[in-house]
Amino acid sequence: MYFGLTDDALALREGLREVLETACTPAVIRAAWDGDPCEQLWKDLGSFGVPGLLLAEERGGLGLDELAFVAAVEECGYHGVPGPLVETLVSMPLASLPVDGSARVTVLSDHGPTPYAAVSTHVLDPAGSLYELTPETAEVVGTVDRSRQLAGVEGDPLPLDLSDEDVARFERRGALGTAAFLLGLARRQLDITVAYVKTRQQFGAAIGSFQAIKHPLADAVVGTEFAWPAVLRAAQALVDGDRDSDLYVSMAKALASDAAYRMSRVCLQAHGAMGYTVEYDLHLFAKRTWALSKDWGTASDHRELVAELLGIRRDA
Amino acid sequence: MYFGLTDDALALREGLREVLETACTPAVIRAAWDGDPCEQLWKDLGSFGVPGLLLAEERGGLGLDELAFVAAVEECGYHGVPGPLVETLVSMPLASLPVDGSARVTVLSDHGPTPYAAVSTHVLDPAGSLYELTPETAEVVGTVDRSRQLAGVEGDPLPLDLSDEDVARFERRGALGTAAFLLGLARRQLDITVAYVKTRQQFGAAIGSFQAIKHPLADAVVGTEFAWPAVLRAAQALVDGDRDSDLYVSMAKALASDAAYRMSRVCLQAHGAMGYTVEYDLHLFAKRTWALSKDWGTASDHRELVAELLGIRRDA
Amino acid sequence: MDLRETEAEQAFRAEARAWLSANVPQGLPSGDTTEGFALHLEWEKKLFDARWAVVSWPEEYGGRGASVWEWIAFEEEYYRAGGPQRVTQNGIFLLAPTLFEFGTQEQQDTLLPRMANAQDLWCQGWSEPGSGSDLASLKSRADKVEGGWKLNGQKTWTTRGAFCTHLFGLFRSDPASERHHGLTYFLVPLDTAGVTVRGFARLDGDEGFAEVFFDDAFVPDSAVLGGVGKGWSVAMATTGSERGLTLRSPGRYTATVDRLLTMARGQALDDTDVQRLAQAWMDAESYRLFTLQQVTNEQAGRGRPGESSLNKLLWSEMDIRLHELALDLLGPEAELEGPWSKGFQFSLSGPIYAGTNEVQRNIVSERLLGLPRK
Amino acid sequence: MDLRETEAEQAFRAEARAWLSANVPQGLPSGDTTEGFALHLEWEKKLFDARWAVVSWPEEYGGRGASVWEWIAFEEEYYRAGGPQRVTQNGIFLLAPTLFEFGTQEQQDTLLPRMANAQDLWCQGWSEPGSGSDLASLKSRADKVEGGWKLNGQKTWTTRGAFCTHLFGLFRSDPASERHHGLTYFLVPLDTAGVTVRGFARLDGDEGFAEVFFDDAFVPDSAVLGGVGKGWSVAMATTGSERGLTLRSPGRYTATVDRLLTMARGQALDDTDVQRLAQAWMDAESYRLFTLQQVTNEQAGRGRPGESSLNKLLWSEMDIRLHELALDLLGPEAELEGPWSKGFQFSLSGPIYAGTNEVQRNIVSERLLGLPRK
Repeated sequence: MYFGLTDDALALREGLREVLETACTPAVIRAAWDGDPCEQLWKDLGSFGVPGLLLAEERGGLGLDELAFVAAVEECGYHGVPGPLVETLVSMPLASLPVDGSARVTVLSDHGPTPYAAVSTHVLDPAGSLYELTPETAEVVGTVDRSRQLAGVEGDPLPLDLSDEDVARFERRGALGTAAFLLGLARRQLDITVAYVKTRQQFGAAIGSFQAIKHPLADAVVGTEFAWPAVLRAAQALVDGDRDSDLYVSMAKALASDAAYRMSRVCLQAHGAMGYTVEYDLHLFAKRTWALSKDWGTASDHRELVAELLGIRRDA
Repeated sequence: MYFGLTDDALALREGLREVLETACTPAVIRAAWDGDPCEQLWKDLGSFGVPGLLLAEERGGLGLDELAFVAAVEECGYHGVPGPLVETLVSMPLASLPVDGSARVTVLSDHGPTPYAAVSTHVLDPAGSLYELTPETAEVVGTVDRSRQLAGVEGDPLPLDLSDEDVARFERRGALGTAAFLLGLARRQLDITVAYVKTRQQFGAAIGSFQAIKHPLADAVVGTEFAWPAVLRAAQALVDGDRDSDLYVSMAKALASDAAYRMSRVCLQAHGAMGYTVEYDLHLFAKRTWALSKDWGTASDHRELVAELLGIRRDA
Repeated sequence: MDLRETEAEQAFRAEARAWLSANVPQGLPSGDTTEGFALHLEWEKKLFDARWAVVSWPEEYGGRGASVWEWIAFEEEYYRAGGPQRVTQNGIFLLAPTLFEFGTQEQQDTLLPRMANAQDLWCQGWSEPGSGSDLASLKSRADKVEGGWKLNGQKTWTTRGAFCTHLFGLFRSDPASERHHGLTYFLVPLDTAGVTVRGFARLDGDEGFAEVFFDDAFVPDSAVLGGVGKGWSVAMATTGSERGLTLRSPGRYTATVDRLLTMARGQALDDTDVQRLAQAWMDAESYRLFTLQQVTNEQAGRGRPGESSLNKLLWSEMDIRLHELALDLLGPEAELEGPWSKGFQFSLSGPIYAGTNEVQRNIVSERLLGLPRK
Repeated sequence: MDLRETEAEQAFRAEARAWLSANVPQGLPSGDTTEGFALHLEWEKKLFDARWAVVSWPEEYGGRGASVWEWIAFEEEYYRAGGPQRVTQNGIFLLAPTLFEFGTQEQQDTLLPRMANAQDLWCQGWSEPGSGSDLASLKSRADKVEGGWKLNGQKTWTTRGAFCTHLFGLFRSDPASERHHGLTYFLVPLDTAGVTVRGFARLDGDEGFAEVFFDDAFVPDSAVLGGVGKGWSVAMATTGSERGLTLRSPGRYTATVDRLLTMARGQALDDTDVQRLAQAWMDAESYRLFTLQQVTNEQAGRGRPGESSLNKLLWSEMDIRLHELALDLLGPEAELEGPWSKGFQFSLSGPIYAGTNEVQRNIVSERLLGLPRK
C-alpha cells in the first residue's frame, strides 16, 4: 500500500513549479484579464510537455496518467494559469492538435457563452466535433473573473469520432482536473494569507497570533487537506479503470469546490480591507475559485451524483 | 409604534422570576428526572395564576394575551420548569379544568408515546377529546431528557367540542410557546456559561478572554437575540388575529429552534469537560433544548411552512 | 406592543411611496465610477429638491423632521422602489449625526444645507495603512499653528474619496499622546493645498476607494469638530446610537429578499433552495423586527451596550448568504457581470468595513456579555 | 500510488472478517456501567484468546505483529462487524505505544501481556480540576522518598477510572519546576494505599468518569516510565506518531455511515437529506483516505507537524454531524434512548477530549501554518 503521488509525479510538479514561478506571475494573470491569450506562457507549458500530458507517447504526448495530471494541474492552479488549462489537457487525447502550446482548446458550453472562447484556438464539443476559432473577432462577455474570457462560438465544426467511453473519461478528467486546480488555487490563497497575517500588526501584535484569524484558517485547512486525498483516489480510480471512478471523481469535485470556496472566504476576511482591492493579488485567485467551484458541476450537483451512485433513493 | 413587551408583561415576568428562583431550582428539575410530578412547583405556579394565563377571566383565568404568555413562558424556560408547561397553558382555554396547578395537561402525540404523560393529570387530543390519567400506572419510556417522561396514553376520553379556529389557535400557541421556552433555556445556558468562562482559568487567564470562546458565543447570541423579536411579533399577530399569524409563528419556532440548539452546542463546548457530566447543571437545560427544538415542529418543518405561506413553489 | 402606524406616519409613507415610484431612476450604473457618480449626483439633487434627501433632518436644513419610525418607513419604500445605494451616505448618515450632536451652530448652519443638496460630498478619513481594526494606533498628525492646524499623514480605504469634496477624519493633535487620547476630529475640504487624493479600485474593479495624503495641509481652527483632543469620543459617541442604525436600514435587505423571491419564482427549485429561500426571508424579517425593538428600547432608555454590533453581525453575514443563494439559483450565469454578482462582491465587504466582524464579536462578548478583555 | 492489498494483507483481512462475523457480540450494553463493563471484559478476553486483542503487537505479547495497514484493515472489519468500542483502548492504544518506545524491558515484559489479556485495565491520569486544555499547569506532586515516590493530588475526567485497575499519569516531580518541566510519567496500581477513586457520570448518565485522589500514595522507582523529569516529552512523543492515529480509526466512521445509509434506505428522503447523506459518506471516506495518505507519508518520513490535529478536527466534527443527521432522520424518535441518541451524546465529547478542538486549531495554525503563538 502506498497512498500518494509517485516520485515521478512529484518530480514533474517540482519541475513545473520552477517554470511557472517565472512564466506565470500575477502580472501574466493580469494581462489575461485584459484579453491577452498569454502565448508565451503556453509556449513555456508546451516546451514542458504539459498540453500533451495525457496524450499517448506514440501520438506525441507525454503519455502520463491521471496521477501526474492532478499533480501538474494542482501546481498550475497554485500559479493561477489563465486560459483553458484543464480543458486543453483533457481534450488533447480526443483531437489531433499540436501539443507545443500553440493550441489552446476549450470546451463548448451547453448553456450560453463558452469560457475561454475569446483566448482559445479551438473549442471541443463533446457531442463530437471541433471548432477552430478566430479569437480576435470574439466578443467577450463580462465576468467577475475576467480571465475567464467567455464568448460565443460560431463556425463550422469538424466532426470527431468519439466513443461513449472517450467522452465519459473526458468528463471525469475535466471534473477531476478542475478539482485539482481548485486546490492549487486554495493553497496559493492560503500562502498569501499566512504571509500577510504574520506581518500585519494590529493591537501591538501580528494579527496571525489572534485566534479570530487562526481558527477559521485552521478549519479551512481541514477542508482542503481532506479534499486532496479524494483527488488522488479519484485519479487512481481513473488509472485503474475502476468501477467506482464516477463516485470518486464526484466526491473529489464536491469536496474541492466547497473547500476552495471556503478558503477564499476565510482568506479574504483575514486580510480585512487589504484584500478588498484589485490592486492586491489575492482576488486573482479568489475569483478564479468562485468560477471553477461551479464549473464542471457544482458541489451540489456532484453530491447528488454521489448519492445516486451510493443507491440513496428518495422514496421509502 | 412600540415594539416590545408591555409594562404589564414585564412585571408579570419579574414576579414569576422571583417565584421560580426558589420554586424551580435545579434540584427540582433533577427530581422531575426521577419521575416526580413536582406538585409543589405546580401549586406555586397555580397560586401565581400561570396555568390559566390564557383562560378568560370569566372562566377563572388571568385572561392575558399572547404577549404575556411568551413573557411568562420564556421565564419558565429560563428556569427549566419541568412538565407540560406550554401544553397546559394552551390547553386550558379548550378544557374545563382547575387552574390552580392541580391539573397538568399534556398533548396527545400522533406518533408513539406522549411527552409528560407519566407526570400529567390530563391529555388533550386536539382532534377533540380529553383523557384523564392515572400517572402512577404509566410506563415511562427512556429519553435523553428524562424530565420528558414519555408514556403511552390509554383509557376512554371525554369528547370536547372544539372549533377549527380553537384548534388552529391552540397549535399556533403551542409552537409559539415552545419557541419562547427554548429562548429561555438558551438564555439560561448562556448565563451559566458566561459565569463559568469568567472564572475558569487556563494558560494564566480566564478562558472567557480567549477569542476561541468569545467569538462562538457572540455568534450564538446573534441567533437568540434575533429570534426573540420574531417571538414577540408572532405573539402580537395572535393578539391581533392577524392574517399572517401562521407565517410569524413558524418563523418564530424555526429561528428559536435553531438558535437555542446552537447555543446549547456552543455552551457545552465552552465548558470543556466541565459541562460533560450530569453532575453539572448545564445538561438539564441543554437536553430540554434538544427535545423542544424538535417538538411542535422542527425548524425545517416550519421553514417549509414559511415557504408555502410566502408562495415559494417548487415548479417553475 | 403597538405595531400600527399613526395617521401621520401612514400619510408620510404613502407620499414617499408615490413620489419614489414615479421618480426612482432605474438601471443607474455604479456610483463608484466617475461617470456613474455624476448620474447619482443628479438623483441626489432631485431627492433634495423634493425634500426626500434627508427626511429625518429639521426643515431648515432641507429635511422633514421625520421621526425614526418614519425614516425606517422611508428607507423601506426607497429600497422597495429600487432606489440605488446613496452616494451621499457617509455624509448624511455618518457625519451629520455627529454634526447635530457636537457641531457649533455655525458649523451646522454652514455645512448641513450644502451636504443635504449634495453640493459638499463627504468621505470618511479613519483608516490608515497601519491602522485598520486598531484605529487607535493612527499616526496622521495635526500640529498647532497660528490660527489653525497643519495636517500630515495618510488615510486610506476612503470610500468614494476620489469623487468627494470634503473629508472628516481623525488626526493626532497631541504628539505626546497614545492610543485614543490626544486625537482631534477635523473637517477638511479636499481642495486644501497639501491634500492629494489617489483613487483605487475595490474588489469589483470600481474605483470606490481612495488614499488621501496630507502634506502640511493647513485648516483653520473652525475645522475642529467637538473640541481639540476630543476626537475619539466624538467619533464614537454616535456609534450605536439611535441614528447609528442608519448605516444599514432593514428596508435594504427586505427589498433584496423580495428580488430573490421574484427571481426564484420563475424556476424549478429543490427542497434545499426552498429551505434557503425561507431562511433568507426570515433573516431579513428578523433584522427588521430587531431594529424596531432596538429603536423602541433606545427611545425607552433601555438600550444595551453592544447592540449595534449584534446588528452589524447579522446584516453583514446575512447579506453574503442572500447573494450566495442568488448566485446558486443563477447557476452558470452566476459568474457573469450583473447586479447579483456585483452585489455578492459588495457583500463581502460587509464583514470588513465599519469595524470588522472580528472586532464586533469582541464587542458583543465584552460589552454585552461582560467577558474579560484580556 | 498502490492501493492493492498484498496477498498476506488480504489473507489477514479475510481471517479477521470471518472470525469477527462469527464472534462479535451483538447488543452489548454500554461499557461504562459496572454491569456493562464486566460483559465487555468477557469480550476482551475472547479477543485475546483468539489473538485479535492487540493485532499490531509482537507475538510474544499476544499480538500478530500486524503492519499498520493490517491494523487499519482489522479496525475496518471490527466496526463493520458491529464490534463495540474497546473498553481497553486507553491502555492498548495510548499507553502501549509509549511503553514500546520508552519502557524498560522489564516494564514491557511485565505489563504488556497483562494489558493484552485485559487483566490490567489502564486509565489515563492527565487532567486535573484546574488543568484541562492547559495540561502543563498540573499540580499533582511526586515527592522523592527512599526507594520510590509519594504521590499527592487529584486527577479527574479519568475515563472508566472506576472500572480500571491501573492509572498512567503525569506528576510534578520537581517542586521548583514550572509548566512542562520537572514532570514525571508514573504507572500506578489503583489499589495502592492512599489512592481513592470516585466514579461520576458522563453526559449520557453512564458512570464513565472518575476522580482519582492521591494521598501520600507510595509507588516504587520502577513505576517511573521514561525517566524522572522526562514526563512531558514521554507523554507527547507518541502524539501524532504512526501509532498516534490509533485513537480513532477510519473504520469506525465508515461503519457509522453504513448504518446511517441502511437506516435512510427505509424511509422517504427530501433533497436536503440526500445531500447530507452524500456528504456524510464523503466525509468518512475522505477521513479514511487522509489516514492512508498520513500513514504513507509517515512511513516515507514525510510526516508534517500538526497533521494529527487536522485528523482530530475532522473526525470529531464529522462524528457530531453524522449523529445530528441520524437524529434528524429519526424524527420524533430522536429523543428516545437508543444507539443514535447515545452516540450523539458521546459525539459531543469528541471536540473536547484528547485536547479540545480549540487547542487543535492553535496547533494546526502554529505548527502546520507557522503562525505566531502570541
